[in-house]
Amino acid sequence: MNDVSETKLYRLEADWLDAALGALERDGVEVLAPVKDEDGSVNLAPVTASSEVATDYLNALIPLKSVFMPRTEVLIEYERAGVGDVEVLPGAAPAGQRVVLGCRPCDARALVMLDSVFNWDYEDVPYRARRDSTTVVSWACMDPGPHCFCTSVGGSPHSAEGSDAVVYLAGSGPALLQVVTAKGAAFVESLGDRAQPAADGTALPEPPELETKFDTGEIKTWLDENFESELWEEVSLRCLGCGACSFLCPTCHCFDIVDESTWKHGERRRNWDSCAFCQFTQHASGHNPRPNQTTRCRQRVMHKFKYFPDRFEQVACVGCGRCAQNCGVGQNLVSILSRIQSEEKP
Amino acid sequence: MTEATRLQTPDDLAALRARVVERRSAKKVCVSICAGTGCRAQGSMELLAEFGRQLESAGLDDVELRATGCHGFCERGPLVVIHPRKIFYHSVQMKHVADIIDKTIQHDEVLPALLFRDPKTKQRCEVEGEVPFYAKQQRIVFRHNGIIDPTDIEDYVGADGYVALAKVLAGMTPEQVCDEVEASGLRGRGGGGFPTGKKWQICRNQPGETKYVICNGDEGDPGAFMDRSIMEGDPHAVLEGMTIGAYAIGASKGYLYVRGEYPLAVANLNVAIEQAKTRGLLGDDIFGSGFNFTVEIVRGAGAFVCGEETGLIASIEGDIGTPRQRPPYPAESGLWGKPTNINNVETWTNVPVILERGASWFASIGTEGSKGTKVFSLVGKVNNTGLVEVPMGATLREIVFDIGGGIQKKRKFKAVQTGGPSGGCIPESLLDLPVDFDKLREVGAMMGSGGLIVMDERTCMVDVAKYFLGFLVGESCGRCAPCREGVFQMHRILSRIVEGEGREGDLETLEKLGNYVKASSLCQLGGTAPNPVLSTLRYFRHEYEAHIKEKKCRAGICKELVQFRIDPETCTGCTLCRRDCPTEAITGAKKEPHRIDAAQCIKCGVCYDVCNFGAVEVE
Amino acid sequence: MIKLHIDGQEAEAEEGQTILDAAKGLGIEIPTLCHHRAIPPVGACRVCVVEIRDGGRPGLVPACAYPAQEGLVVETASEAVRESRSMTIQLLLARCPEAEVLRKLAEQWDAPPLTLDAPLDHVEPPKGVPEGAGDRDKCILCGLCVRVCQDIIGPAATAFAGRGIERKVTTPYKLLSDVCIGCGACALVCPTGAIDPAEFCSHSIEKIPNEFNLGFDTRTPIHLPFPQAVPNKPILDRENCIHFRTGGCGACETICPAGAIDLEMEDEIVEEEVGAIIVATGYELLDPSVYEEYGYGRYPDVVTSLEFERLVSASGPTNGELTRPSNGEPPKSIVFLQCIGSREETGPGKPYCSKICCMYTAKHAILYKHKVHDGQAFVFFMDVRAGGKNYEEFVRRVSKEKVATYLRGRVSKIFPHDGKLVVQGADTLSGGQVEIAADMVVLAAAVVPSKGATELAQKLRISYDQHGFLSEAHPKLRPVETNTAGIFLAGACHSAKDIPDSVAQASAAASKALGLVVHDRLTREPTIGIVNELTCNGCFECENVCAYGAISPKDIKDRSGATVAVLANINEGLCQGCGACMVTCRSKSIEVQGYTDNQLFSEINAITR
Amino acid sequence: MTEKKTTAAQRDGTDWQPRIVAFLCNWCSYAGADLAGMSRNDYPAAIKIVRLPCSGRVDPMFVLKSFERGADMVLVSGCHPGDCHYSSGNYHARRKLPAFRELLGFMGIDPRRFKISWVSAAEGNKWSSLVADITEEAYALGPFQEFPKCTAPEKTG
Amino acid sequence: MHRTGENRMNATPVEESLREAAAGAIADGTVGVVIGYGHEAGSDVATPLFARTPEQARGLVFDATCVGNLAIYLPKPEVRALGRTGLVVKGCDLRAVNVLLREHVIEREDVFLIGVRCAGVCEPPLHKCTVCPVHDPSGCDVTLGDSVEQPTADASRANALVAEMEAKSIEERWEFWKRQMTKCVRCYACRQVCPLCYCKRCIVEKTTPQWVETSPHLRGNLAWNVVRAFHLTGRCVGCGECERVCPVDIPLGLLNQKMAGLMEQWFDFQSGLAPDEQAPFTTWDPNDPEEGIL
Repeated sequence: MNDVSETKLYRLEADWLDAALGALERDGVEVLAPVKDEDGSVNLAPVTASSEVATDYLNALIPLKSVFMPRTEVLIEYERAGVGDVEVLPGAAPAGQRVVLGCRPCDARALVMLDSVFNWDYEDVPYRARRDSTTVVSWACMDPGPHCFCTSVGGSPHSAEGSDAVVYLAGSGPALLQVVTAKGAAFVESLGDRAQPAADGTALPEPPELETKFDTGEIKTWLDENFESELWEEVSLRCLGCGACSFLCPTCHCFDIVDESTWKHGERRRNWDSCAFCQFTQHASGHNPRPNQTTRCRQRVMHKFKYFPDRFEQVACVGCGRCAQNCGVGQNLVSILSRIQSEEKP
Repeated sequence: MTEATRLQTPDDLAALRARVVERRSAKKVCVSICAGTGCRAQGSMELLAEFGRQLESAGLDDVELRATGCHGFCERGPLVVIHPRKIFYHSVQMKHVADIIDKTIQHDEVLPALLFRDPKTKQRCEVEGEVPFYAKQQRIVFRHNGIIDPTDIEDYVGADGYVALAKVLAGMTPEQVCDEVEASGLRGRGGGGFPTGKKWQICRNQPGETKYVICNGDEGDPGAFMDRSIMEGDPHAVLEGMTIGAYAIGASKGYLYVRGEYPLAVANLNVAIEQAKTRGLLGDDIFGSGFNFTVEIVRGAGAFVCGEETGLIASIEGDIGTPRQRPPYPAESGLWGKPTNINNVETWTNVPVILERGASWFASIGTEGSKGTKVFSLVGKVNNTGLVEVPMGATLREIVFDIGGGIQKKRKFKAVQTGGPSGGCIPESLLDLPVDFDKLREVGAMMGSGGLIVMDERTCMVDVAKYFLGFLVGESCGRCAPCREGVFQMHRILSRIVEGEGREGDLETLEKLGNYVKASSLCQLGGTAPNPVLSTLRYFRHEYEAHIKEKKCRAGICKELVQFRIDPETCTGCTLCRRDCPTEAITGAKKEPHRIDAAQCIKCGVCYDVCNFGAVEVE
Repeated sequence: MIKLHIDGQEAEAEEGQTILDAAKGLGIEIPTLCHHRAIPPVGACRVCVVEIRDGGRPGLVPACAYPAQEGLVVETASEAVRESRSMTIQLLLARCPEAEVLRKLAEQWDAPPLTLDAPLDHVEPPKGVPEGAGDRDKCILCGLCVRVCQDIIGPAATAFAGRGIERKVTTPYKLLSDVCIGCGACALVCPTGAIDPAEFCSHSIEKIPNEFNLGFDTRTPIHLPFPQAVPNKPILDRENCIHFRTGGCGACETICPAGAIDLEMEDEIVEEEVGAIIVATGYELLDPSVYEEYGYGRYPDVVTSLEFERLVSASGPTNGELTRPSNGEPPKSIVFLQCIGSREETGPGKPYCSKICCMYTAKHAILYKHKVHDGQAFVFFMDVRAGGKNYEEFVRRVSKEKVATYLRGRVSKIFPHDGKLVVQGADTLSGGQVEIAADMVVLAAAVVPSKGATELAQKLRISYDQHGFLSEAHPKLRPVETNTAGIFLAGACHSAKDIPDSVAQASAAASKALGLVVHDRLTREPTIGIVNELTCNGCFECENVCAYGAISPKDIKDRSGATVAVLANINEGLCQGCGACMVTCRSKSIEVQGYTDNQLFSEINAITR
Repeated sequence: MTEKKTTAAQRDGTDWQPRIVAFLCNWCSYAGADLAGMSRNDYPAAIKIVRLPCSGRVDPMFVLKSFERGADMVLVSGCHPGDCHYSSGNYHARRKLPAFRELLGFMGIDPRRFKISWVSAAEGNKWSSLVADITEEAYALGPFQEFPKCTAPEKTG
Repeated sequence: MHRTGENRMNATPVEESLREAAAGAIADGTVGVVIGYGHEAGSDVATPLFARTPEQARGLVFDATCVGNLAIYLPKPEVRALGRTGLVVKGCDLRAVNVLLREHVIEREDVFLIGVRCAGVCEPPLHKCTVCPVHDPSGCDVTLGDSVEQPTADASRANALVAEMEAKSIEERWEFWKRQMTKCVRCYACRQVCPLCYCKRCIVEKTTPQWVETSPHLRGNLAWNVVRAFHLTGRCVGCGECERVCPVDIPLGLLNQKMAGLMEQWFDFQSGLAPDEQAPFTTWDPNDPEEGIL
C-alpha cells in the first residue's frame, strides 16, 4: 500500500474532475464522491458528473470505512431445496474497480488502522478485496471544524496516511495532487493531460492550525493504571448507550454476524455493531461481562487509546470529531480525554 | 306565708307546722268560704271577693279570708264558716255579707236566718257538726275538706300534712309500708275493692327498675263527684298518698289521670304539685331519704271506659282508651309495659292518714271485711243531697234517711241504686243492709265508686235499667263483642219493653244475655254492665212482667204504658196542672175538677208531679 | 316448658304462647275470628273463649290472648263455653247476617236461629266511596284490618271510629285515604270479606298480574311461580312486597310455621365452582302486535297460542274453562293462524320455520273441541310441516275428522264487527276469499330466543346467530356443545324445538356434562400465557388488557428476600389464552403456549414460502 | 373456484395469483370459514388461513412479516364487537389494527392491502363472499412488490 | 475543555431559584442527585448535568438551549443507584414522567420533580414547543419560573407536518420513506434517547423469532421504524428527542406525530397529561370507530 517511496506532486487543471469522471467511467471504474442529498447531508455516493460532487463540506456523515466495511454485507447465501437439503451459495460478488474521490485525510488515515485489524491474524477476504480494488483519493482539509482534533492523535488536516493520493483544492482554481501510492499514481494516469507534474519546489500548502488538546502518550499512561477509576462512572452517567458514536467513527470496526432467512432462502450477513450496546457482550447464559454503561464507555476509550496502541502501536482514533458532534447528550470523547489528562497531572 | 324553703328533714316539716299553727291561733277570726265546684256554681267566688272588699273598707285587716274545698253539703251552698266559733252559714248571698261582717264578725252575733234548720226538730244548728247531714258522718277522707285552703301547702302542713310521708321516709322500709297498708285492711275505693296493700306488694315484687304509680281521677260514674271534691279540696293528701305508695312500690314517677271535665281539680293539683316541689316534697331526695318522685298530670278525654285501668293506661300512652285483655295485669305490665300500680283518688287519700295514725286505728273502723269509711255521693229523691262519708257498715237507712233526710215530697222510698251505672238496685226490704263491699255484692249491687241514687215510687225500674244500659251502650268501647253487641241488644229489648212491645221470653233472653255479657266480656265495664238489669230483674221482676204482660208502668214513667187521669173527687180545680201542661191537654174551670184529654196528652207527667193533692193518678 | 291441662289432656307450651297455641298443639280446634297468627292478639271477638277451671281465676277467657300458664286447667267446650260461644256467634250474626264464616260457625256451634235484632242499619262507608262498594254489612269489628294496617303494614290507613255499637272501621275523617298503599292486607285478614281497600284508597290500586298466566289473572307478592314448579315452593316478589316497599309488614315471617321466611336475607351472589354449564334459556314468542292487521293487543279476543294454552289449562286463570277474554262467553267459533312471523324473509318476522306450530295448532284444535263441543275451528296454514313420528297422522286426523277446517292461505285482516272478529283471508286451494266471523283468534307466533339470552351468551363467551339462538360448536359433530369447553346447550335456546327434541338434547347435554364432572381432574387446554421474567418490564399494560384478571403483580426477590422487581405473573387457572397480553407486551415477554410468536412466525413463513 | 382463478389468470396474461394471508380468530371467523366449507360455499383459494385464539392475538408484526414475506394482502378477521369469546379481544384488535393500518398507509404502504373484518361463526356466507371480494381486489391491486424488493442495497460490493 | 456554566455570573432569576431548590434538596437529603441542564463547551444545546453536591447544583442552567428530555435517566439503574432522583422537567418532559408513572417504571416517591415553566426552547422555537399543551408543569414537587401563557391548542398547526405528508400520493410517501429508511444505520440512538423505550430487552433483540431484522438494510430498517413508531403509539409524548439525536437525520418525529394525532382523533387521548390516564391500547370502548372494517 505504501509502496511509493517518493511522493510526487501534480498540478491539476480546473476541469480535472470532469476529466477524471469521464475517464474512469470509460474504464468501467465506479467513482464514489461526496454528494449532498436532499436533506443536506453529505455522503460518499456513486457519481458520474462533477456537478454532483460536493466540495464545500466538512466531512461525510458516514465515514469512509463504509466503502470497505459496509454496514451490512452478505457473507454467504443458502437455498433449501428440501428437508436436510441445503445448498450454500457464494457470498457477494467481488466488487469491481472503484475510486473514492474526496474523502477527508482523517477518514483515509483510519484505513491504516482498519488494515491492521483486518489483516492481522486472519485476512478478511471481503475487506481485502474491496481495499485492493479501491483507490482512495482524499481531499486535504483546509477548514477544520470545531470538533476536529486530528492533530491531538498524531494526524493532520493534510495527512496522506492511508490515502493513495491527496488533492489540495483551492477554491475553484487549480489544485495540487500528491501521489502517495502506486494506485494513486495510476489514478493520475487516468487524468491524462489534466494533471501535470507540479513545478519543482512547489510547496504544499501549510495545514491549518489546530489546538492540540491532549497527549495520547499521557492518556495511555493513565489508562494503563486506571482500569478501575471513579472517573469512568462519572463520565459515563449521561451516556445513553446508543451506537451513534461507534457507527460514525471511521475506525470503529466491530461487527455482528446474523442469519436472515425465509422458508427456503437465507443470507448470512455481517453488520456493524457497537460496544456501547448493552447486549454487545451479553453471553447466551445471560451473563454480561460489561453489565453497565460505565464499563461499556470505559471499553470504548480503552480500546481506542490503550488496547489498540498496545497491539498496533497506534491509537484507534483519527480525531474526526464525529462522535462529539453527533452525540445527543453531549458525551464528548475529547472532554473525557481532557479529564483523564488532568487526572494525570493534578 | 313564710318563705317557701325546701324541707330537708322531717324536723324542717315539724318546724314549719309549728310556725303555721302558731300563726293561726285559735282565737283569730277567719271567714272560711267554700270554693268547691258546687258552691262556686252558686256564687261563692263573688262572695269571697265581696267579703274581701268589705273587710278592707271596714279596716278589718286581721280577719282572715279563706277559700276551702267542698264541704259536701252542696245542696245548700254557698257555705260560709266563721271561725273561731265555726258558725255555719248556708245559702249565703251577697246581700248577707254586710250583716255577717257587721254582726257576726264585729259583734259576735249569730244571724239565725243563715243557720241550718233541722226539718225534723226545727232547731237551728249553729255549727256544722250539729247539722244532721254531718252528724252521722265520719270524715277521714274528707278530713281537710272545707277546712284548709287547698292552694296553700302551709294550711295542709298545719293540719298535720306530710307528717305521714316524713314518718315513712324517715323510718319505714317499703315492705313495712306495704305491710302497714295491708294490715289496715284498706281496699280499693274505685269499685273493685282489691286489698290495696296486697296490690302494692304484687307490683313491688315485679322485676324491673322502672315502675309507675297512677292515680285514677277519671271519675266517670254519673252523679259521683267525691274524687273531684278531694282533688279540688285536699290535693296534697292525694300527692302525699301517691308519694308514699310510690316509695312502697319502688316507683319514681307517678301520673295523675284527671277527668277532663275537672278544670278546678287540675288547677289545684298543679298548684299543689308546684308547692310540693318547691318544698322538696316532690322531686329528688325527698326529706333527704334519697327517694325521688315526680308526678305528672294527664287530663282524660272524657270516656267512661278510661276509668278501667288498662283503658286508662292506653289513654296515658296516647292511644284510644280501650281496655285490653288481662292478664297481664298492670302490676306486671302496665304503663309503657312496666309494672304499674293504679289506685283511685279516694284510696290514695286514705293512705297518709293510715300511716300517720296507724293500721290498727284504721282497721278499728268499719266492718270485718271492709275497713275505714266510704264516701258516697248521695243523690236522687232525697232531701239532702251531697257527699257523705260514713264508716263501712253504716246502713242504707242511716244514709238515706238520717243523713239524706228522707224522700222528697214524702213520697215512698222504692230503691237505692249503688255503684254507678253498672251497679245494682237495692229494694226497700234491704234498707237495713250494712253497706260494705261484700254485702253489696251479695245483693247483686256493688260499691263502685260510691254513687248512691235514691229512687222513690215515681221511679220505673225498667226505665232505670234501660237508662243505665243506655249509658253503657254509649260508653262501651266496642272492642269486645259481648259488651258491644250484648249490652246493645239488652238495651234494645228494654226499649221494646218500655214501649209496650215486650214479648214473652224477653226476660229470659235478658237474663241469658246479661249473664253472658258478664261472663264473656273483656273488661269489667262489660263484666258489670248487665247489673242494672239483672238486679232489677231480681228485685222488681214484677214490674217487668207488668210492662210485658199487662202493658202497664206503675210508676207512670213509660209513656206508652201510662194513662194519666185526674180523680174528680180529689181534684180541687186549683188549675196548677192545667197551667203547667205543655200541650194544653188539661181542661177544666177553676174550682171544677179538671180532666185530661188522652188524645193530646204526651204523658210527660208534669201534672202528676205538680199536683199538691194527689189528684192525678196513673193507670 | 309450661305444662297445663286442656280438656283433660296434658298440653305443653312455650313461654309467650297462648292457650290457643297450646290447644293447637293437641289438635284441639278453637274457633277464632279476630285472631291472626301474624298479628298480636286482642281477644275482641270472644269466639275463642275457653273456661278456666283451675290454676287461675276461674271463668271464661279468650284462648287467643290468654297466656298459657303453668297448671291451668282449661275446658274448651264446656257448657259455659258453648253457651258463650253460641251467644257470641248469634250476636255477631245479628249484626252481619250475610257473613258466611259466621253462618258456618253457627252451624258448627249450634247457635240457634236468630232471635235478636240486627244492630245499626248500616255502617256508613267513608265519604267519596261509590255506593255499593265493598260489603260493609259483613264487618264484625274484629279489628284485624285496623291492626294489620297499623301494626304490621304501617300506614294506619284505617282505624276505629266511634265507640260501642257505633264503633266502625273507617279512615280518618272518613276521607279517602292517601296513605293507603293498596296492599290488600286488610282484605286478606278480614274473616268475613267485609273490607276492600279500593273503597277507601284515594288512588287506584294496582294488582300484580300473574306472569305465568300471561296476565289473565293476578297474584300476590308471595306466590308459586307456576303449578308444578320445582321446587314447589312459593317465592317472594320483592318489587311488590310491602315489606320491601315500605319496611312494614313482615307478617309472612311471623306466620310461617316452618320459620322458612327470612326477610333480612339479602340477595347474595352465590359463587359456585362448576365443571360444566348447561344453557337452557328457552324461547318466547314473537310479539305479534307488530302485525297490525291481526289486531293483537287491540282486540282482546286475539290471543297468542301460548295465551290460548293458559286459557284452556285446568290450572290456568279460568280453571280450564275456555272463555273469550272480552266477555267471558265460550267462543263458538275460533280461527287459528299459523306462521305468524315465521318463514318470513322480509319484514318484522323471522326467516326460519318455528317448527312446533303445526303440531300444537292441531292439538289446540282438539282441545278446543273438547271444551266447546259445538264450536267451529278453522286453521289458516302455509304448509303443514308434520315431520316426526306419528306427527303427520295426528294432523291428518284433525283435519280429516273435521276437528278443524284447514284453509291453506294467509289472513289479510282481522277486524271487529258486531261482537265478533271478522277474519278475512285467502283460501288458495279453492282460490277464493274467505271471511269468517270468529269469537276468538289464536296466533301461532314465531318462536324467538328468550330475552337476555344474548347477554348471557356474551357473559359465557359462547356464540349465537343473528336471531339470538345460541350456536353449537359444530352443527353435525358437536351439536350440544358450544365453542367454550364445558358449556352445553339444551332446548329452544339453540333453535326452535319441540318437546322430544328438547328432551333429547337436554339428555345429551347432561351426559356430556356428567362426562366432564365425573373425573377427579379436568384436562384443559394448555394454551395459557407464560411470563418471561427475564425480560418483563413490569409495566402491567398486560394486566389492563386481561379480561380475566389473570395477571397480577409478583414480587421478584433476591436471595436476601428483598424485592428487586415487581413483574407480571399469570394465574394459569384464570388465563384463557386469548393472547391480548402478548400483543400488548412490547418486550414480547409473554408467550401463549400453543400460539407462541415462534409458532406463528413459522406459520407465516410456511404460508408465504 | 377453478373458474374464477382461470379468469383472473387470463386477464393478467400470467398465472399469477394473489397470496392472501388471513389471521382468523378460532371462535367466530375460523368457525365461520368452517361453516362456509360445510355449507359447500365456494370461495377463492388465494387465501391462506392462520388460526389464532382471538383477533386480539394478532400482533401487527404478523401483518408486517407477512408483507415482508411476500403476501399481497393480509386479512384479520374476528368476532363481531360484543361477541368476543374472550370478552374484549376484538375490541383491542379494533383499536390496534386500524391504527397500524394508518401507520402503514402513512409510510406509503397501500392500506387496501390490509383488511380487517368481523365474521361470526354463523356467517359462512359472509365469509365466502368476503373472500371472493377481497381476492378480486387483490387481483386488481396486483402483486405487492415493494416489500420483498426492499432488501439491502449493499448486496454486492 | 471545562464546564462553563458552573460559575456563570449572570444567572437568571429562574436559574437562581432552580439552583437553590436543587442545592437545598441535595443538602437536606431529599434527593441523591439532581439531573438538570448544564452548559458545556462545544455543545450547542445544554447537556445533562448530574448534580450530586450543592456545589455542583450551582452549575444548573435553564435557558432556550435546554432542549433535551432528561426523563430518560429516571429508569436507569445507574442513576437510581445514586439515591432518590431529583429531576428538572419542562412541561413536555413531565409528560414523559407521567407515562413512566403510568407504566409503573418509576414510582412517584422515587422522584423529586423540579418543574420549570417554559414557553418553549430554541430560537425559533421548536415545532414541539409551538404546539406544546403543557407549558406549566403541574404535579411537581417544586415548580419554578414565571407563569407563562398557554396558547390554545391548534390541531391544524400540531398536525401541519403530518398533513403535509398525507397530502402526498401513496407512491410519493413510499419513495420518501424508502429514502429515509435507507439512511438508517441502526445505531438505535432514537431508541436509547427515548424516555419511553425502557425495555430491558428491545423487540429487535429478540431472536426467537426475529420479528425485526437487525441488518441495516431497507427491509430491516422499515420494520424497525414501524415497530418503534407503533410501540410508541398512545405513549409518545412528542419530545422529539429521537429525531434530534438521529445521526442520519431521519424525520422520526413525523411518524410519532402521525400516531399521536390519530390517538387524539380516534380516542381523544393525549399521552402523558396525567399519571393515571389509561393508554388507548390498554383499554377499549364499545363505541370505538368501526371504519374500514369489513
